[in-house]
Amino acid sequence: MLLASAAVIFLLLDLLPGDPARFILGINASPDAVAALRLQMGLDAPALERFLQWLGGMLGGDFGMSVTQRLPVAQLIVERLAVTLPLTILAMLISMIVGLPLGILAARRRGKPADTALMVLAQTGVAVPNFWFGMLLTLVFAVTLRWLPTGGFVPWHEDWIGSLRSLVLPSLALALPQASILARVMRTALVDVMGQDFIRTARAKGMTMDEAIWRHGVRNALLPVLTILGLQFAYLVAGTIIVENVFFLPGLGRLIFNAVTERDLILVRGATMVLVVVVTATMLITDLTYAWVDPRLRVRA
Amino acid sequence: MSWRHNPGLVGGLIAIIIFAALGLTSLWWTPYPIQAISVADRFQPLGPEHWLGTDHLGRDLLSMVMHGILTSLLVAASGVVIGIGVGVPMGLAAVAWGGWVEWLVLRLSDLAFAFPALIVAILIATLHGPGELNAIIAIGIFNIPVFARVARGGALAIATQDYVAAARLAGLGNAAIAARHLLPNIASLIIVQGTIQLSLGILAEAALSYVGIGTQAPETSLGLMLRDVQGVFLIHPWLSVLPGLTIVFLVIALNIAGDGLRDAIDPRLRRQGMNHGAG
Amino acid sequence: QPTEIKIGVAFEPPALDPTAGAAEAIDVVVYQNVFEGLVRIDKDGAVQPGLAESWTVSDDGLNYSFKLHDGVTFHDGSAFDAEDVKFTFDRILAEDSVNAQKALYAPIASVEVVDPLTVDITLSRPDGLFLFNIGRGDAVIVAPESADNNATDPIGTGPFAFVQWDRGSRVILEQYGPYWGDKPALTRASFVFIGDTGAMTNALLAGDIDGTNNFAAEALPVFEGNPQFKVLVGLTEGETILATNNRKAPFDNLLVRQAMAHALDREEIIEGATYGYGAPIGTHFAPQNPDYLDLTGTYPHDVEKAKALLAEAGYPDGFSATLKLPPVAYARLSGQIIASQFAEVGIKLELVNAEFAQWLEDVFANKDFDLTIISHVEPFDIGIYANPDYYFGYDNPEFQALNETLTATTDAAERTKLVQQMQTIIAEDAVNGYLFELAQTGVWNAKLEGMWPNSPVEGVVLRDIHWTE
Amino acid sequence: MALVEIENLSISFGGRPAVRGLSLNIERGDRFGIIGESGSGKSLTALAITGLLPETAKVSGQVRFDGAPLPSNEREMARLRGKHIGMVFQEPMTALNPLMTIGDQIGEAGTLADIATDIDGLLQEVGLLPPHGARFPHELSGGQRQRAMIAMALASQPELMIADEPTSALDAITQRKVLDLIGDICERRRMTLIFISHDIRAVAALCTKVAVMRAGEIVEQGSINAVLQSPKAEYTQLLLAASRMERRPRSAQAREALLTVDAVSRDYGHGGFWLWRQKPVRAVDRVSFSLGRGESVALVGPSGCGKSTLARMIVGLDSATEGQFRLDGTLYHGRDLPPLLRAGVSLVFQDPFSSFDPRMTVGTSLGEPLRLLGQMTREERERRLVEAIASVGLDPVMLSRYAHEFSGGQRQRLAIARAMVTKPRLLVLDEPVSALDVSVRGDVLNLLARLQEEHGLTYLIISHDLDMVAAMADRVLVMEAGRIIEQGRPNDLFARPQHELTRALMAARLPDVV
Ligand SMILES: Nc1ncnc2c1ncn2[C@@H]1O[C@H](COP(=O)(O)OP(=O)(O)OP(=O)(O)O)[C@@H](O)[C@H]1O
Ligand SMILES: Nc1ncnc2c1ncn2[C@@H]1O[C@H](COP(=O)(O)OP(=O)(O)OP(=O)(O)O)[C@@H](O)[C@H]1O
Ligand SMILES: [Mg+2]
Ligand SMILES: [Mg+2]
Repeated sequence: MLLASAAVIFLLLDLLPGDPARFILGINASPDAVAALRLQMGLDAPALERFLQWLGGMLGGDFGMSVTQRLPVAQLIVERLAVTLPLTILAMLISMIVGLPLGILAARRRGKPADTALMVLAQTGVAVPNFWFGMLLTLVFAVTLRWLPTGGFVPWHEDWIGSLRSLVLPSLALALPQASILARVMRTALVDVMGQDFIRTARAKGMTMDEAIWRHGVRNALLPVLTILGLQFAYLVAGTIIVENVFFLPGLGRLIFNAVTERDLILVRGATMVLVVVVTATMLITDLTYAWVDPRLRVRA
Repeated sequence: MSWRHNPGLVGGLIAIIIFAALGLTSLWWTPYPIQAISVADRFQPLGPEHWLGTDHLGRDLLSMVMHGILTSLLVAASGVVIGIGVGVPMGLAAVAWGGWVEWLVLRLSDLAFAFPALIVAILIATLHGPGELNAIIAIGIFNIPVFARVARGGALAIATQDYVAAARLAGLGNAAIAARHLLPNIASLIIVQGTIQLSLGILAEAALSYVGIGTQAPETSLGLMLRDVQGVFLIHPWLSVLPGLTIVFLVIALNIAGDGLRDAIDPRLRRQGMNHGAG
Repeated sequence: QPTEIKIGVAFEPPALDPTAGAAEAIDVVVYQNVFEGLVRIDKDGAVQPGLAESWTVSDDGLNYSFKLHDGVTFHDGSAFDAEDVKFTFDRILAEDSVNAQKALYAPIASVEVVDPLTVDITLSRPDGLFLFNIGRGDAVIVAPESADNNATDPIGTGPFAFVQWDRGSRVILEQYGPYWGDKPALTRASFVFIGDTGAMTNALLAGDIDGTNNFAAEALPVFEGNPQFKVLVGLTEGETILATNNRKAPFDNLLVRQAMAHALDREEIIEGATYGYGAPIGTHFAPQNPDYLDLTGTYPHDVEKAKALLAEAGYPDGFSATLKLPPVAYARLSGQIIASQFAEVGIKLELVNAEFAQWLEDVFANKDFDLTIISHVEPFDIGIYANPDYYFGYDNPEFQALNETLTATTDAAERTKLVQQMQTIIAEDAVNGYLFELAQTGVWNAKLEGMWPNSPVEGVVLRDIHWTE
Repeated sequence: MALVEIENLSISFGGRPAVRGLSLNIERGDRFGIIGESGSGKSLTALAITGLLPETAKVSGQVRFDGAPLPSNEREMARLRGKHIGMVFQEPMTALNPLMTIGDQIGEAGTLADIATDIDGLLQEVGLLPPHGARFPHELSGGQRQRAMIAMALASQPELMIADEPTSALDAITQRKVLDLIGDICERRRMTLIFISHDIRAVAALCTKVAVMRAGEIVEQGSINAVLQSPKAEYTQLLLAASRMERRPRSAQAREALLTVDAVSRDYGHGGFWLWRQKPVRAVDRVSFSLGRGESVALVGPSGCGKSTLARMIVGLDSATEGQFRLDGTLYHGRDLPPLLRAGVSLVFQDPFSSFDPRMTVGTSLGEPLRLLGQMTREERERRLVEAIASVGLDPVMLSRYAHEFSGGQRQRLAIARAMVTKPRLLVLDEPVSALDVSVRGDVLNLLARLQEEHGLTYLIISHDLDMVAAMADRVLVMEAGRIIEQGRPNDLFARPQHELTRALMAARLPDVV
């Protein structure tokens, strides 16, 4: 699976037109300076050899050197992950903290005004492009109220509170559509579970509807939600590319974006691969969690 | 179920028809030609001459929005067509043939899932340069596994039905079964998912154009309009609010229609709740 | 009184070694701040003493003898001397050099160390721009011990030492205590990378940054009436041109080029693409330069005339062509406006947007383009018209001869005459469409002083910047 | 005073009445049966007693429990249920929370009723072992789950137990055991029971009183003996008649073999990937028998013993892992059955609701198998379809309708018509009537008998309903865990069952009413 992804990435990128050496040296550079740089960057070896080298290197944690930044790709990626991962996780937490209770509330008040209002809200939340929402958020909380920075990022080791503050608005922007989706999925799942026989059984045992939902319903409803959560993490990781641009955060998404425009193939490759690994790992974790929560999926010893 | 009992579907559909009509009209008529630049007329407020005002190049905003809706819808719809065209046969084949075909389909869609749409778009943009086509392909690729999974999920349920066994008894091959029995019975599922993907496609197009790898001038799309004026947001907020709200309403209309369609076609589908975030 | 500053810049440098990359973003951060050359270009574009406190030139203009400052140290503590100067120039000229402007230093025949504080440089031919060129970021003096690491850990002799680079977000510089020259007012400066205008606007308004040297003109009205900010309007060395592939039909036809020149409405382009801040140019020369000749009237905007010329050239119904645009706002905007203006005379332009690397490859390496829009930010670069292999492919022996004479001439009055003659030739030949000189519109906190309004060379020079009150 | 008094209860959904003016008294110690066809309002009545009606239901009338009207406060009502009423539902698969162990779920019921529960004791009382308490529902069989449900209902030591079709999802043997268990427990604990079923014989075996419902109304009620012996309402008489099945006289001459099954086995690989693959399950294990021309052979056995798998192989839907079949002299292994022979064997499916594609007209569905016979003119096709549908007693006009426009019984007729359209010689019937209401079963069986006579058909009938088998079959094969363990003529077999399983099956038969 990962090998296939690696092959796809490499194939795509090796076909890319554009010469990184020329880009680095700019429009007035002489052809021999460009040639010298090409040689220095090892762009002349045959493709297969480069692919195998790259693969081998990655297994040993060596992703090669960035051609434009002249630094180990691994180091660049790790630095950027220190922004992107917390951002994604924070967004994930926010969307869960906001989305799930609202979904439960809506399911409980199904058909009542509260439900309608919440679902209208959720529809809107899904429909608002997150970069646009980000712009509105900065306008209100950073420019007008000055509660939070407009963007940028302070490294964690310098001032972790500051770092956290810089992540608040971006993760809110990221979280809005996801929270809306979660609320809707949670509502649907719970409404579904509420109609199931075991809820009736629980009520027959002497529980009120609320108790039954709380003790039996929510946990069962979380199963479909879990699948969505796994997918969402993947989308969030991708969504960071845009939000990082709006808030000028030094994250992995922006790294890839810039690396592509600068034709820094080695960097794009490595970073894309890491992204794919993160996404795949999330899927795997989701599956494992699923099996852990749902005894029906546990492997029998 | 009668559609009269489904105000969401009706409202959503009417809104979509209005949007689509606005977009289609722009093919042969807009109040002003969308490429007519007249710097002297820029940043006009709303008024009798330009109903919704003009942008930073003096173009008529109503014309731009009309055309932008068309582009956004076209890009999203083409993405859905690609997704259905490739994904549904994949999903059906997985069920009808089973075995290694199914394995392959599942792995392929895992692979496609692992590449977030935006990354695909960025990679394609570097290959072919930015443009609508790029957005269409990226959104299409993103849609493929979604439809493959929905088709497979739906078809799996259908395949256990006795009438499929009856068709096999009647000597139908895998392909005939997929075409005659599986496909018609999952069509409603596909339509519902199509509406959802359409709305996601519109958001994705907006995002791609916003970061500069989607639609390019002199064409226009709602996302591109937002990109063009993001710098003057504080001075001329209307220029951002208009396309932004258009996107919001368009997506809401599609979602509501999709939900309504789902309820109308089969209340039982509600539980399937395939819903993905935007890429 | 604060002594720190945060400056917003649009592009993050790919690396920090100005001698091994062309990106303007490198110079913006390090030029004259971290690194210094033998001479220094001042805010008016004049050559001033730098690490060389004085120099003498031989009468034939071939020998330069530089007297170096005493007591200069690099930020790693090592001493600066003539050996470093020799190393620097040898490195630029070496076979495997990756210096982007190697060609500018081609006239250098040899560099000799006379004593630790004296260096002689011999040229193979006289070069009127030699002193200016060695004052550029591409020729800053580096030390052999640290040169290889300058991309990530720059070590220079400037008033500010590199502290850290948080990739993707900022570079921090700090005042270098043992600096040999006058102490700057600032103790610490951060360059914060903010790619988009909206974000930059917000950052300025929220006080996250104290200023930016070049802010998008479209959003300037936000700050113009605001007493907390000052807007500095100046010009860069960037001649923005509608570059035309002179090799290719129909652009090899002078009538067609003249028709295109008449079709351009410079005022509208400047208004639309730069919000009126660009300065109109009629030739490839910076208007702030004393030798500039105003040739904007050569081909005034005249749709009828343009149509007539096209008909005369054999294109009564116009023709179609592509306009390839790099990803910079002025090019994309001008492109749209020009397409609309050309449409009026019957020339249909197809806009092709490209990423920078792609654009460089197509336009510069493969010369595969009809028209493009780009700003030539190199100072004093009219000489490019003498190179027939240059991307726009202008081949005029008369112009080439004039250029030869010019490089060999050191007399100022004579140079002015020659340069003006050259300006006129290319203007009348309508080699390219001459649009405007790119403006520099800085937005700064109102309490800041000492910023350069113009940009005779690329760079944000911190030396004189200080807070008032 | 009666334990439960229902007075003039009406329930409706969106204006459509589901229960109409129903009145009932259930005394302490009664074992009260409610029978009636599907949708007659039995479950709603039970739910009304427990206050568990869906929110969308509109209710009028009064329900009193132990003399007091049901509390309107949700919490009080819940506690009343918890303490005094135990419920067992029909679907053992879905009525338990899949994410909690059985023990925890039983314990919870006790806690809610403030009773210290002896979970192990309860499990033992319903015939489970203490280790079962640590299992999750999916780790138990259907019967075991139903026992767990009963244990759960007992945990609060209720006075009233309501069992809503507790056994209709179970196989015959398990059904009998569960019914007996409920009877025993009521006896032992002196509990009042409300037992809901559509099987009149189950009610007869368990209850002391009965109410017969139809279309939301009680058409008759009284003591079980009175109602069964002298049914007054026409509907009750109908129900009683349908529950008896006549035995048809069969000739018993030896016949030439049409189909020979020769040591056939079928293994199912069980999930996993190469190395991790679990041991394959042998669903059919070296089965051999033969079918004579014109013979009716029944295949009986408990759920999961491999009956359907065998049938699927015979008709060519699946292939044997080992062994072979011989049809009319031609050897095959399953899917390799050649098209022309395929036309000679047909399968009738158990579930009439899923055996027609909802998006096709019945005519199109019926016409599909005709392609096995090669090219055919339009008229010929048309004629074949009309002939087939007429032979099952339906109007050819119905060919242009869709499947959902037919009732279950009609659909099963259509399924038979589809099987007949190629004029086959062998018809495999996989539980052809078990999904049908009792009242239409007889019709379908009569139809099958008629067709056999008219066309000289050979039948392989799969069933777990011994009464139906006795009525239809010349010969019976008993299957267990993939093997044929016993065979013989029905009368002999039922009179002197040799094998333990056969005996268990016999014992599980509910006594005939009357
Ligand atoms: N939630 C509901 N909404 C609408 N109608 C309902 C609902 N529940 C039951 N009904 C209707 O009420 C009628 C009686 O239902 P009920 O479940 O009591 O039937 P039943 O006799 O138990 O049938 P079965 O033997 O199939 O369980 C049916 O016609 C059913 O369609
Ligand atoms: N596709 C399959 N994959 C794996 N195991 C299967 C499959 N189909 C059936 N089995 C197993 O084979 C065994 C026999 O199944 P079969 O359906 O033939 O039983 P049956 O006798 O028809 O039961 P029922 O009366 O419930 O229909 C069961 O244990 C079942 O779990
Ligand atoms: Mg019922
Ligand atoms: Mg079966």
